[in-house]
Amino acid sequence: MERVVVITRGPIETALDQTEVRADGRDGAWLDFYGIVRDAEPDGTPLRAIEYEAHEQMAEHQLHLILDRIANRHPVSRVVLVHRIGVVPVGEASLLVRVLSPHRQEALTACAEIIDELKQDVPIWKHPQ
Amino acid sequence: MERVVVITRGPIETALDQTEVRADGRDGAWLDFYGIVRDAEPDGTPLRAIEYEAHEQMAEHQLHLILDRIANRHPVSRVVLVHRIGVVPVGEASLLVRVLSPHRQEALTACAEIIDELKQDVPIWKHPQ
Amino acid sequence: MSSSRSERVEITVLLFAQIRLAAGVDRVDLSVAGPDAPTVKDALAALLEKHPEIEAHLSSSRVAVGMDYASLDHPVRDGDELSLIPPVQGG
Amino acid sequence: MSSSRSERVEITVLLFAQIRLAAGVDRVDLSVAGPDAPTVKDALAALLEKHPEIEAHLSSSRVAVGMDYASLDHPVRDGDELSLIPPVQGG
Repeated sequence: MERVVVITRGPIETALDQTEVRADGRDGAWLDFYGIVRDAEPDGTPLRAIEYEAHEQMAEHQLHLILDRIANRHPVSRVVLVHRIGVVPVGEASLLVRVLSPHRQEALTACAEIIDELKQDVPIWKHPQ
Repeated sequence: MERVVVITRGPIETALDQTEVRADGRDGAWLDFYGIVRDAEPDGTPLRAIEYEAHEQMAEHQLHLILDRIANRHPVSRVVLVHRIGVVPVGEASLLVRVLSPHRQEALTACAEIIDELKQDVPIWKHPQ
Repeated sequence: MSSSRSERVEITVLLFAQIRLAAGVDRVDLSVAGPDAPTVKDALAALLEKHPEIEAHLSSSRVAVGMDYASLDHPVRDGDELSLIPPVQGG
Repeated sequence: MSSSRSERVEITVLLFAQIRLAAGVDRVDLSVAGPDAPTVKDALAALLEKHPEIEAHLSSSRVAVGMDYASLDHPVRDGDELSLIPPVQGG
């Protein structure tokens, strides 16, 4: 499984522009999941932005551990994982998970599991603003 | 649930360029699934392209029925569904399913169900080339 | 026979994919009569009479009346457009 | 006491999020000794002695040694960098 893991302080799109990923002939599924900063907290408190704090080096390491496990569990060809940190304004993406695989089921399953495990293990914290 | 359904003979990207979809402040998840033409049939026979034949009017109607059911089952904000027909070369997308929703689980579930039901009910057929 | 509610309707059936290729045409105009008001089942019987070469495909196919899937006992009315839908393969 | 394998190690603990805010610092240098070779548990005890104000956060937090999560009985060695990880919220 090819992989790219990026933790960036700029927009996700800028990091993606520097990441050449192409489907090869066996990839029938290309999945992009963007996590976007919502305009309110679950309790309704309005938000302008979220500042993400990270243990950057450990976060990157933990993301790689997650992708090691994903590669063992699912026939996935390529994963791109970008987490933005610092201040992310409402409506902008804090997370991209891109999965390419031969068939759709493993892309959808791998994407869901990557996000679940990220929310469990990756040392990143939110400061609502 | 807002929705856009397009059946097109051109590239998916061209159809998307004409489709203004924006997350609103409650959307925390943006999911794009692309179905891509693979370079071989399941039995290994090499492919150059797939020609998709459709009952276009009925296909569009059936896609809307699928989205009616999705809207009843899942709190999803917006769906864009583009199916390309005619000759689609290997490596190009034949399908886009875009789902925006407050949380990731419903986007992933809705996307999987839309594709499952599409493959069950929408009158489109493949001619390998 | 004078008590029969038999009636005759003119319909069109659209053919797709392997059924279209087997029949060599993509639409068939039919005149259909049934013992009662004619149904999808009667339409298929009339279609098979004209195109017996598609018989092998029928068991795996569904029928739509207009743009909606319909059962065999669904009535067909004058001017209806039916579609014979072999297993679909979109995506 | 002469038979004790007690040793003393110098470590650093990184603090994040609510723990960092409660302590007012993002790193703490500690000298840790244990009854046996010192462990994560001993490091936390030494940290609490220096920063009792973070006690309320400890039960919900995990500890990493280097970049990997570690259990309370994981040994700490001279020069180790530990991180105190309150519940994470990425995504």
